[in-house]
Amino acid sequence: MKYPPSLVALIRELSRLPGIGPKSAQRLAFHLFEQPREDIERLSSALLEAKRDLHTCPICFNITDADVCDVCSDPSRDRTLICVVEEPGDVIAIERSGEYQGLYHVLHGVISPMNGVGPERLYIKPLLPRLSEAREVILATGTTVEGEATALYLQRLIEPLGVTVSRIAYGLPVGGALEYADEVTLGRALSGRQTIANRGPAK
Amino acid sequence: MKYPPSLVALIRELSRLPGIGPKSAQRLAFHLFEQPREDIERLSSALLEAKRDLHTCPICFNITDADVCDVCSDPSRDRTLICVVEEPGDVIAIERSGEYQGLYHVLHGVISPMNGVGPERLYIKPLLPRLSEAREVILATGTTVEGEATALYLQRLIEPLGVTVSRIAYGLPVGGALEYADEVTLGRALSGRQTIANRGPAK
Amino acid sequence: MKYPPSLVALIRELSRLPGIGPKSAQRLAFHLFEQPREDIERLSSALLEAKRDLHTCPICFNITDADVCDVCSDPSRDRTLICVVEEPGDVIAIERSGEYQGLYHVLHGVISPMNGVGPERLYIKPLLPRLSEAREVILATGTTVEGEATALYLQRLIEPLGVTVSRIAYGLPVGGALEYADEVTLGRALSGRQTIANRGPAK
Amino acid sequence: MKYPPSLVALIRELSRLPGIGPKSAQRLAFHLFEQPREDIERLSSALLEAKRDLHTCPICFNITDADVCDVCSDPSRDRTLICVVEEPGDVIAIERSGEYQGLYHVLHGVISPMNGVGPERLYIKPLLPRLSEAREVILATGTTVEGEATALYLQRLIEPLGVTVSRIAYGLPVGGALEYADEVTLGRALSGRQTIANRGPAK
Amino acid sequence: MSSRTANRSGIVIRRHVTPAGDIIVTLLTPQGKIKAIARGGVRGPLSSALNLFHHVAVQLYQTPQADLGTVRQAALEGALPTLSEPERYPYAHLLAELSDQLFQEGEFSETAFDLFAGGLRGVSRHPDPEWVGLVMSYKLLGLAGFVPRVARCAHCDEADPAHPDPLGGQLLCSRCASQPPHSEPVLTFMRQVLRQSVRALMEHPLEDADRDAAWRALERFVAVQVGTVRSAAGWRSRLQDGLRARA
Amino acid sequence: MSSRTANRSGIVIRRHVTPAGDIIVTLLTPQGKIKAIARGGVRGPLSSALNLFHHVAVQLYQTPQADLGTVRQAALEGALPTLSEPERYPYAHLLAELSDQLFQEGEFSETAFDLFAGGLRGVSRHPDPEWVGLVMSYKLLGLAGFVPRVARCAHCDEADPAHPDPLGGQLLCSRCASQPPHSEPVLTFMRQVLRQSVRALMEHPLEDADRDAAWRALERFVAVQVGTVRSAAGWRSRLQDGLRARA
Ligand SMILES: [Zn+2]
Ligand SMILES: [Zn+2]
Ligand SMILES: [Zn+2]
Ligand SMILES: [Zn+2]
Ligand SMILES: [Zn+2]
Ligand SMILES: [Zn+2]
Repeated sequence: MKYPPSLVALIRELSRLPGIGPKSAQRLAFHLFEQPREDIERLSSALLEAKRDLHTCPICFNITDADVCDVCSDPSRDRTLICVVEEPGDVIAIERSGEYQGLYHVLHGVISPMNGVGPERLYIKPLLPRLSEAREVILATGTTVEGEATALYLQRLIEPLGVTVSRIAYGLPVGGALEYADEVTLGRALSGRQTIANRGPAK
Repeated sequence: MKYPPSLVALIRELSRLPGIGPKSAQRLAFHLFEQPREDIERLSSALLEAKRDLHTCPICFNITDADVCDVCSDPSRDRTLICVVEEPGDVIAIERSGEYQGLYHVLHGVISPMNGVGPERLYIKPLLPRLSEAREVILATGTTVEGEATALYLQRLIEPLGVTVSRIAYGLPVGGALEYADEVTLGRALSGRQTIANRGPAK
Repeated sequence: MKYPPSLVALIRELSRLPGIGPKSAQRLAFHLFEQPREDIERLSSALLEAKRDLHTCPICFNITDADVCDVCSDPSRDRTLICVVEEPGDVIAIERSGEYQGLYHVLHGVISPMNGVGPERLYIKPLLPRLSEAREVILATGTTVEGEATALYLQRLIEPLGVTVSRIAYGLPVGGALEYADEVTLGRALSGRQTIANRGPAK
Repeated sequence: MKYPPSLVALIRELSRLPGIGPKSAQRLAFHLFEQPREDIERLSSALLEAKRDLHTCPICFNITDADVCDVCSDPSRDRTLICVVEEPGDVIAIERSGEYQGLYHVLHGVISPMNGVGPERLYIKPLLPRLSEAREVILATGTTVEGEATALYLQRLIEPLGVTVSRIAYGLPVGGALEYADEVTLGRALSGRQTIANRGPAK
Repeated sequence: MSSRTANRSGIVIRRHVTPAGDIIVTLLTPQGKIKAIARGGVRGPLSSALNLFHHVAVQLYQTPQADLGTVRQAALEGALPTLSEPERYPYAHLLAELSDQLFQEGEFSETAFDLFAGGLRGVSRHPDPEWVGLVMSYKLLGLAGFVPRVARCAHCDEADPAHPDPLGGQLLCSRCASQPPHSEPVLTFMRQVLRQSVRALMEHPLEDADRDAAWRALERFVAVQVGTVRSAAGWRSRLQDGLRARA
Repeated sequence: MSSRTANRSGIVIRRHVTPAGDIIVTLLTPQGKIKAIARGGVRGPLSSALNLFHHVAVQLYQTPQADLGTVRQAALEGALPTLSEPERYPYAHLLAELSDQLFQEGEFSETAFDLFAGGLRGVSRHPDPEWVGLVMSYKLLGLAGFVPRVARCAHCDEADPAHPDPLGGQLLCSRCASQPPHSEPVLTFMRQVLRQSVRALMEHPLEDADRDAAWRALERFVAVQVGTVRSAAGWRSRLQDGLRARA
């Protein structure tokens, strides 16, 4: 039995998506086959429209459909604070936490020589002119080895410019028990402990 | 921060796909954002073309882009043998095994009242006229409770018509150890054992 | 900090058990520390008593605490049927299925030249005298390469003796979807299909 | 078939252990059956000896086989720093991190009214006299709701005594991606960020 | 020491396979309803045990970060293979779907588990599985607090109503009703079903003709009080089913 | 009894997170290279242990149906946090990527593991991590059987070549060469690197100016003999890096 070419093409395109293995691509294709035409057309249009409308903000490299992204153009944001993250998804995660009122800078990756990603492949150069306005840069890359290496690289780069550089806290996630934390996390959580009540008369 | 509407729309459409949770949809959307325009256009076209070209075979309800599917129109196939399966993907799986030369009949589902699927929602009625030509019907629905129930239903339906009805073998998968088989599988594997050498002088 | 030697010893002994991962042994040790003395003594006794009381049945090599195992000494069992399995655990699995009324023979392993296990290391020799009483021998070793090799070896050995030899069925395990079955299993499940209703006037 | 009682007893005792699933207990029992007698006796002795030799340190309530535990009796430890943890396993985890040189205090639990555990069920009272020597108490109970409640309870208790009280850091564990962190953890990781390089002429 | 693994034993009342090959199951256990995922399960040995209506012992692993616990091990404790038979299958679905709707996660109820397990066993063995399905559905509803009013008219509160309530599945008085009264056996059944023991109810099944009325009342009552129950197509299968499964 | 779980201890040489939140890791262990998946791992406690360059003990679960074994538990046995420092990080990548390319799954080699682990420790601690990276790369290549020809010209087999081989990273005689000869220290290094002990090599590092030539030879040799090694961008980072990491 030969498979219909348009089925083969669809399975091939779907299996290019990240995290979609060949089995999943086939199941997705069959699923799509069973959907009404309008749903397929809506998905197809959503893909094209997203590609047409979306681009990176020329200032912070977040995703936007405007000239400048929503955060960069919001006058109520604290423009002296820049939070450097790996991916646009991290901006969404931080915004959802509701704890942050500054600006962002999206690197679009981490330094990873074995994946062929050096500093020049990230949006590091456009960060430097932004620092003249900044009071503090928060390095909020992930706490993986790659995220940490990227943070250390940026620290070395920014430090001489006289801007305060800070690193997102390592520690126990909320809801965590010590016994599930590995010793590196635990060591960091201990050394990063926060005083909550002071000794002495001043108290 | 407000998300760009075309990003929101894309995430919404992607999260409608089966097995794509909201987190995965967001990651997929960001991944797609990073791909070249041609790739997106190719995926988008593949979706539309598959929907335009593909339909079910009017005889066996397999997926095809022709009037009649590749199996039904192949004169070398044994037309007295019909293998009834749940989904088009099962046809592909059986074809890959290379062990089968008969025809198929795709039900497009299994009977599952709690999911609102009764016999009338499956392609059971069009199977009946095909039986006049058949010598044997192989019930190759899955060995889940739902697949077994569908097979029993079909058996009751077909039995009175005087066609041989057979059921795909239950047993140990190749590479399996007994201790990992549950007792239902094991009981079936024992009662379905195959004689490989006969006692007696005839041997 | 040095760990107390008896704690270290306990963790070491526990981590020798199969299926106990690196984190589990320590957690188990601390858990045991918190249990009342009687619980520990009960576990310790259960270990020693099991080792003291249990041995293999001299007939079928199943585990027993009696002279002859429960199955071999049960007069209601069909003594003309012998099911050959790899391990004592397989006897329990088959008994739980409730589908079998014959006797057993436990090989205590499979032929595996790579691991230095030849036929002489298994309880094959004591099987032969039992065959004089038998009508059928069911080879119920696993469907792994080693289990299959062991079954073929036994078939060659038993066939000339004029006893019916049968092999546990290959096929889909309960709960199996065709789509996820490997091709070899699927081919076997199709070729080993069982007729459940016959065509013809007698019906 | 009836299973030998000593086998049943062993499986029952093993399945009481935490982290031993329903399949594991049986596999463990059969595994143990195949081991040489000496191995079983060694495991059995390890259990009894651990139970006989180990007890809690009368000062910090860590596990020890000596009058006073290894940490409490080590003159090189910083005796002005006390780290309060939930369980003895936490001491091992922190020791392994190599980042801590002070003493411990093991509560043996957390306040959990739902499970009937009030402060009086924990080793809180014996902590108080120890505080006269202390400069800082680190509350290193887990970041679960119960661990947090226990830390708050201790803070209220200790604060009036004029000792510095600190809390283990909340934040991203090593290997954490922002995107997968829950909002609360992310908010804490941002607000608890650590300055690593300062702006200004002093630099 | 709080452990993130827990052993639980219960009956699979829902099973869903994702395209990624994960099995998502809902279990009814004596400790309440549990939803969990067996990642990649459809390709592994968990697939056999985690089948609809199977009674399984599972080892669950839960982290605070994940919504769904993970099934690590599963051992079959009991299966009822006859539930796949066409004359029993729809009623097993009905009891499972009703239980899924009626009992919430985290709600400890040994009684609910025992009632459901008993109902499933009855459907699998009893020569009249439809009758078991009808009776046990009312029993499950009653246990969850959904008790049809049968002593007074559902509209006007008049005593001793005897007419069908075509919208709400309860009873109406002769003034409020638009349909002729229920037959005496149906009335007795509706009045007694939550009072009598299952055993007593099993001994006096309704005649075939009367069952339609009882099923219709049940369906309306569930639709109004509980919500959509898709096995509805199943529970009336005796009326529509081409096979006429009941002998 | 054959078990489907196995405990292994090794160093993470690759880590990839799928959009579904699974972590796919490649471990180099004394029993060979292992690739395994931690399903949903990015949301759970495995995420911390399964980090690049971490030495971890894992419990693996393997079924014949699945291509990839599953990581069930992971305990950190050792981490080298300094490997994130810009002057060390590229060389850790280089050694990990080389090991991934040079050693195959199922190939038992305690020596390979020890050599790699020693190299990583050296990169993490030594004041001259670049030198460790250069020496250990040659050592790994040598162990895997990739030995540069240094006794005879790579083109014409003439004895005692001394000139760079700009394509193949070996040595050319004066007739075949188009470039001036290597400096004496570079020549000595290339001739001795696979003969001398790591300890001896560590004691006599090449001068900064000579290293470029040695790196270039290594890069060409790897490109021709082993294939693309993407950390290549990293191992020349000292030439390009705006930070000039080496003090
Ligand atoms: Zn912007
Ligand atoms: Zn067709
Ligand atoms: Zn016996
Ligand atoms: Zn102490
Ligand atoms: Zn009324
Ligand atoms: Zn030459």
